[in-house]
Amino acid sequence: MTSTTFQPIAPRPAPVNSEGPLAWIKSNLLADWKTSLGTFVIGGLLLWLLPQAIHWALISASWSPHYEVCHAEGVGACWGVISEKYRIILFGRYPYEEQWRPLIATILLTGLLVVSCMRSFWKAWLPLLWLAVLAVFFALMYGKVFGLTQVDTDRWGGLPLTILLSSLSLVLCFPIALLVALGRRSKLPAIRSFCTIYVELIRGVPLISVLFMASFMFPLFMPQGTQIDVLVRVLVGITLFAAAYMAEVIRGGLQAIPKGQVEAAATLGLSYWQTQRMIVLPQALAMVVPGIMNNFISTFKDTSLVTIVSLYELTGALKLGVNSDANWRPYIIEGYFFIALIYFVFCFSMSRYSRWVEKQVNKSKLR
Amino acid sequence: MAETNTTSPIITFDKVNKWYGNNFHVLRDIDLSVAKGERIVICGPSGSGKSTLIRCINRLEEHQQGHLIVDGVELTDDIKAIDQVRKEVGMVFQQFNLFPHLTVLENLTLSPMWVGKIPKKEAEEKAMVQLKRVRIAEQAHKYPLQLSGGQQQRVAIARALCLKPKIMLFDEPTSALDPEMIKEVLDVMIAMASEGITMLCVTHEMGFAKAVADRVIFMDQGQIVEQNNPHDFFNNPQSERSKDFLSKILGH
Amino acid sequence: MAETNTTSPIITFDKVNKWYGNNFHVLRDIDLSVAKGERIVICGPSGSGKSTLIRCINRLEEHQQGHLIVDGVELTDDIKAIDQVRKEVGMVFQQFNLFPHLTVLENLTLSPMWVGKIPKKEAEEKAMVQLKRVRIAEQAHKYPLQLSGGQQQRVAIARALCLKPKIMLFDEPTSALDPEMIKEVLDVMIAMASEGITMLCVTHEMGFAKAVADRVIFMDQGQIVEQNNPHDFFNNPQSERSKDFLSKILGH
Amino acid sequence: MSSDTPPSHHHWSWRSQAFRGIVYQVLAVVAIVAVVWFLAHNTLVNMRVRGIQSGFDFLSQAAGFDIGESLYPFDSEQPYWQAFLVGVTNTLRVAIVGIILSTVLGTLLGIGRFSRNALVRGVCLSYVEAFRNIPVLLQLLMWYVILTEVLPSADVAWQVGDFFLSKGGLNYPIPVWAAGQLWAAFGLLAGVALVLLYRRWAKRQFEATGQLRSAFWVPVLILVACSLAGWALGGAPTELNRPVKGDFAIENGGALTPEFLAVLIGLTLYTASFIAEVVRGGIASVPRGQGEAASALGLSQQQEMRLVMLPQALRVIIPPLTNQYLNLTKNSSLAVAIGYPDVVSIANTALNQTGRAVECISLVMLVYLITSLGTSLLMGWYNSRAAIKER
Amino acid sequence: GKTLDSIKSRGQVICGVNTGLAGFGAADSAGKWTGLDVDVCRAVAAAVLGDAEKVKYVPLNAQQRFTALQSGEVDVLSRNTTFTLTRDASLGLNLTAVTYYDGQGFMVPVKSKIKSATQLKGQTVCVQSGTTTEKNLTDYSKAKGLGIKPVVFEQLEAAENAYFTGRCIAYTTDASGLASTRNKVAKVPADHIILPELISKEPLGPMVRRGDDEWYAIVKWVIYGLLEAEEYGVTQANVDSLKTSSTDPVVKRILGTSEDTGKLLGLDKEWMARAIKATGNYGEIFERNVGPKSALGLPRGVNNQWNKGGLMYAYPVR
Ligand SMILES: Nc1ncnc2c1ncn2[C@@H]1O[C@H](COP(=O)(O)OP(=O)(O)OP(=O)(O)O)[C@@H](O)[C@H]1O
Ligand SMILES: Nc1ncnc2c1ncn2[C@@H]1O[C@H](COP(=O)(O)OP(=O)(O)OP(=O)(O)O)[C@@H](O)[C@H]1O
Ligand SMILES: [Mg+2]
Ligand SMILES: [Mg+2]
Repeated sequence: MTSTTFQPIAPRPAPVNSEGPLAWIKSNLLADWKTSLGTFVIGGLLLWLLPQAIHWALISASWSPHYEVCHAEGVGACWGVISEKYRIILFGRYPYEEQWRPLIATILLTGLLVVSCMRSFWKAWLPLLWLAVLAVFFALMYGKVFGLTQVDTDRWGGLPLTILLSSLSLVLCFPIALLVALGRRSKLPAIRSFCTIYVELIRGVPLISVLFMASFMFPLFMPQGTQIDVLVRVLVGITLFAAAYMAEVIRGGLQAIPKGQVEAAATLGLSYWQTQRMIVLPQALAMVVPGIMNNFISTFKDTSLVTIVSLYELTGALKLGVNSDANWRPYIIEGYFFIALIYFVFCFSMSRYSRWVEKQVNKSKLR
Repeated sequence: MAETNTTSPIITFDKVNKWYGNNFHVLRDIDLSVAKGERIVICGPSGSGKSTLIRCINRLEEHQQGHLIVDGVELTDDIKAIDQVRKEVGMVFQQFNLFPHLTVLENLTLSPMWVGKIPKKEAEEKAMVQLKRVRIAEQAHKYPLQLSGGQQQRVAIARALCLKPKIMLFDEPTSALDPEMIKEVLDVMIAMASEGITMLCVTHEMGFAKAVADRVIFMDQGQIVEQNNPHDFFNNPQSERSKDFLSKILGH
Repeated sequence: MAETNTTSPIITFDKVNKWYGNNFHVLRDIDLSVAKGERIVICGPSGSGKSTLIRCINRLEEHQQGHLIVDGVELTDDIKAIDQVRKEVGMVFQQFNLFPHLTVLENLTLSPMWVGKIPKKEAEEKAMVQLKRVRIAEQAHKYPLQLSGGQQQRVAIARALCLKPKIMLFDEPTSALDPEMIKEVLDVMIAMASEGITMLCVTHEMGFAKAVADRVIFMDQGQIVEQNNPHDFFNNPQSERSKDFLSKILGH
Repeated sequence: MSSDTPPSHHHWSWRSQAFRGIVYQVLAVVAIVAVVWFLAHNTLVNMRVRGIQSGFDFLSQAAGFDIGESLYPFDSEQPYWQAFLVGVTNTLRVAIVGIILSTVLGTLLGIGRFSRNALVRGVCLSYVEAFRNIPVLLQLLMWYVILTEVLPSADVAWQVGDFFLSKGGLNYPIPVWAAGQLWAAFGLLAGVALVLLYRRWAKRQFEATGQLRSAFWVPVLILVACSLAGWALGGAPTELNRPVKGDFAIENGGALTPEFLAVLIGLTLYTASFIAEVVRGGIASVPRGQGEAASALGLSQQQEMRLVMLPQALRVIIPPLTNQYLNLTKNSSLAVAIGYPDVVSIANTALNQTGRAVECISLVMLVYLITSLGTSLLMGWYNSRAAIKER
Repeated sequence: GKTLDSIKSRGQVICGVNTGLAGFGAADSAGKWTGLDVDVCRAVAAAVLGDAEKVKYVPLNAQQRFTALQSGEVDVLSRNTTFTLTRDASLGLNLTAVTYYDGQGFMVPVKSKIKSATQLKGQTVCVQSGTTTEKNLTDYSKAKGLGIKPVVFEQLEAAENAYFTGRCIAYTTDASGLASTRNKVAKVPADHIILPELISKEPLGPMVRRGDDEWYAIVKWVIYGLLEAEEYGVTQANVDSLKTSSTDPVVKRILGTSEDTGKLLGLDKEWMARAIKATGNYGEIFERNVGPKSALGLPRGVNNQWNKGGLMYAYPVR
């Protein structure tokens, strides 16, 4: 038996296999007869439908804000409804000359949301920034300061309202959700069962029944004469609703923290709250950022329901603007497409962001 | 190089190369032939490509260059050829990979019934034979997760044996086990070794290597650095790399 | 039975009993006293209650009967007493349990800063001393998951040492490690042993036991079956159970 | 050796964990009871001061309003509780049909994400992204507008055979009830029994000989043959109640209103996009080793999917799938926005006519709670049965 | 009473109005509310606070309106609400005085060639939920054996919209509402006709909460005052001059120049004069918002004064 000394073989790059678009098409579209059949059927359908859709939406569409144009034969989509009505769709019944205020307010709040999504901004002053921006938002929207005229909340509407409701309810539901999630994992039976009942109760009923309750019944619950703005009541309703779902997401994160982490903290002498604050929550929350984002997305979408209790957020504002105008009413579908696009842009970018975060989290788990 | 060329080889690697992705050259010019009935232990540091090597044998991974012939069938893209090879090769994984939704017996009869097309009764009888061989016949109707790790690994071995394979591959079969359970599994493997089946085993259990291996192969960085009979390998390693490695795993 | 009764005991178990749930009697009439500076290795089959025993010492588990006195403090429901004991006792887990969201240095300074209330700068200096002691000072600013298993376990040891504990508890500190890394950790532990700290270590590394232990305790079914100095224990076990056990773990 | 059960003992001091726990719990209970009492007290005072009547007695009074669509005849003289019942059946009708359709569509879309065909993958992905990211209410409204705006009015309804599609909805012929139908139904029942027998036989055959029998086409054939035979035996009745164009609307025959269609289409398409994700996640969650083990045992790709991957994926899929079913049911409450008389809509009408806001909204919540809890219990039971047995 | 005190301290009357029904209560794009119901609120504010602009309007839909009033969210509900026994007896509300006598009717497209409600047999009719309308429709359909299929919508706009897109053959609501919808919402008003049948009585007027009789009296008497002002020829234009020139004892009482009628209500004596100055008398309010010359073009009909063949018969301000 002989043996050799170790002669390392230098790594070589892989042999080039037939990469390129043709190879891709071969393996992804025409691999075998089943795949090819699928390609032809679906491709055929797309080839038949897409040009029609594009023709309707773009080529033969009318963009002019005159409804007469749309009545002409052969005109496709009538985007004029948007050129004509976009201000009421975006800002609802907010006074026309003052609409620069909600515009700025919306940009501010959206900007803040974007900023809050960036890791490098996750600092202690972020909550303060939130407070500041919200204060500016309300000052701008409500007025009565800096010589701005007062605009009552019943005239707020459109996109600012949508964004306000969703971001505020998210921010407010967070502390509630944290407590409830911790409570559901508490060793104390009374606290645990209260939290469980709350969560199960809320998750068992549809949001609109909560909204109905907030807008029709809530006044009955309060001492006589207390007046609470309907916007606030709806906000409370959405917040309590979102908190139950959020609590479940956070609880999922808490459950995923290995018991060893808590035990290690205990051996180091940290107290319950220190352990939660410094060991458990940072890890649990980082783990469920995608879940939180998903929750935010659904809350964002859910705000569209407040139109059922007569608040004019995007959907309501659209109906307000178009339904009462006989000339444009037939083109409300274009209006729906427009706000669907707004929702899509927001939700899609949020879901992309949550995917990205998920990847980041997974990355940091590896070396 | 010493090769046991007494019979014609049952596995032949001929300048086999494999890459993960485009850049990571994981197997480099592997030349190896395994005789029928030979028992080979493969060792080497983590990431050296041991698992990849044996997973190529039943085409869980595909190699990109060179020829790999198993029991007279060359492994290429051909699905028929792959199926044929897989019928001849049993595999036991580090993580057992038992099917948790099936009972132990169902785990064992699954492949004989659906691939081998033999009647259930017959399949169950044969399965019981194998379960007796690994000494857990009484657990036949439990679910895998109800068993201890050592028992699970023994079921996995029995499952592989139910194929009546000519070749058995083991990928660190004991490294997920408790010290006491390691012994149960090693005992079963040692018993099997005496039955003349061809075995390739990735393991760091040097006791096992000494007891049964015909040949120990030491791998590093995707290459076979050294191969020798166990006695010479352990007492007189030739290369620096293996000396270093052995000093670490035997040192404590 | 030989007990090192040279100094007054730092840990005393007096007829300690513990149950999981209402039926599972996991520790049965444990009597044990550990002298200051003593180094004890605990071994025994899986499920025999080794982990539970040492976890009682810093009250990660509570016992229901008997008295357990650590460094002069009896462990009861009293939160103050528990806190005091935990300051004296460091613990190293099998799964390391480092905090993955904090850097190595932050892992080490967390408790000194928040519990010990010492300034950050001072805490960091002391942490670096410990990191040097376990020979990974250069990794201070990495995150735990960027380190190898052996390095992680050494960080865990350093973290426990930062408490300046009188007692160190180890629960199978090497069993989650690759063979190559086990040595790194054992070396550090052996070095520590020479410094006179009281150590209780659950492990199956008999090499370690032989090298440093003053006493080996063998447990089975929640009881201390046998205790002896390492030499006598390994060469001349008294009970059937320990003989059987030793034959298994030394056998392969 | 001491006794084999642990003693119970407590130290009552402020430094004891157990004692603190009890104090915290008592505080929590007091706080919550106080809040509830505050709200209840206010409500009672408010109602008393203003002379608002309360109670559920109104449920037995005549409802006094008609309901546009109902599975069974409802008359305005019937009491409120029956009106509620109509609402509940309408809700369940949408929910159940929607659940079935969205499960089928969602599963196809989810499996499509693993297709080897890039086009199929792309279409499934775009579908999921598009429908998930638009509020369901908006989608319902859009479908309703499309159905009522785009479809022709009744006098120029689109017609295929006896099927009419117009602003009035989808009208279709329904067979006039005759003995023959009963026979056909019996035939179908017999077919089901036969299929069950066949499947048992096929399974035994497989176990005995290892030979596989067709598991889909033969049963389908049996079912069709049996119902046809029953129908023929019953005298092969062919009389249909065909819809006809009336002056202003399509009359006779069966009809699906645009409200129902919009709710159904909207909820189905929306929920399907979520179910697709659930299915995809479930399949992706089965550990890779399982597939490898199956390959190593020589199972084909189909066998691997059927025997190893799907049974395990299903356990992961079921809980979130249940959630989607519950969501669909709850989302059906949005039907109120487009005039479908679901339970929320009925409750709103009742609320307005009687002024019993608290009672009506509580009833609605109760209906949904019961549905949710019922489904959860059912799924919990299923889960515990299907759970992988562990130590 | 309490309500009056809190109105005075807050400086605003909170008035629940329709979310948008042209002629009765609707906001224009600048946020200015107009309509018959709105003018009632303005008159009340003028009488109580001296300024018709000191009103906060809370738009309410059919479901919200009663709880809003019950719970004290609004001081007065002036939102074309029908007075019925149930609403009076079981909701804890007080009906003040009728401001518009209405009846429920049907609107159909001209091209349907329907001339009478009896032709609606088996047809679909769009209706807003939570109104007396829904119930009336059922009663009518039952009485005449028509088997009408209602399609019920939560919101006014949705119901109107469904009718205009052709989902229903007919749309039913109060005749005034039909006129409002036809003139304001229909693309070509002439394409729709309102059928001659009125199938119900709908006395509309403001409501207040129970338990505060003073406030109830104030709202009620402001309305009677407006009616009596019309009867006695006091108008927005001549109210100031009549204060000095009028010799008619009734007019003098209304304008507070002889007796202090306001004192009895807890107001000052100019209360009615201010209200008339702000909104005009009932006739003027009617003409401006819904009358034949307005966009709605409703005839005065039963809403005329009693002495001109109508039903408006105010209790004397005396
Ligand atoms: N699917 C894969 N894609 C990319 N890299 C891979 C893949 N599987 C394994 N590798 C890499 O290939 C190298 C060899 O892997 P392999 O599993 O064969 O090593 P090994 O010798 O079995 O190591 P170990 O003892 O840790 O099991 C490792 O560096 C591993 O990270
Ligand atoms: N929290 C718990 N609840 C109930 N039973 C438990 C719990 N923790 C451990 N046990 C059981 O108590 C017994 C002793 O556990 P312990 O972890 O102390 O054993 P061990 O000797 O450390 O074993 P190993 O070598 O496997 O770590 C085991 O049978 C275990 O299943
Ligand atoms: Mg490996
Ligand atoms: Mg242990």
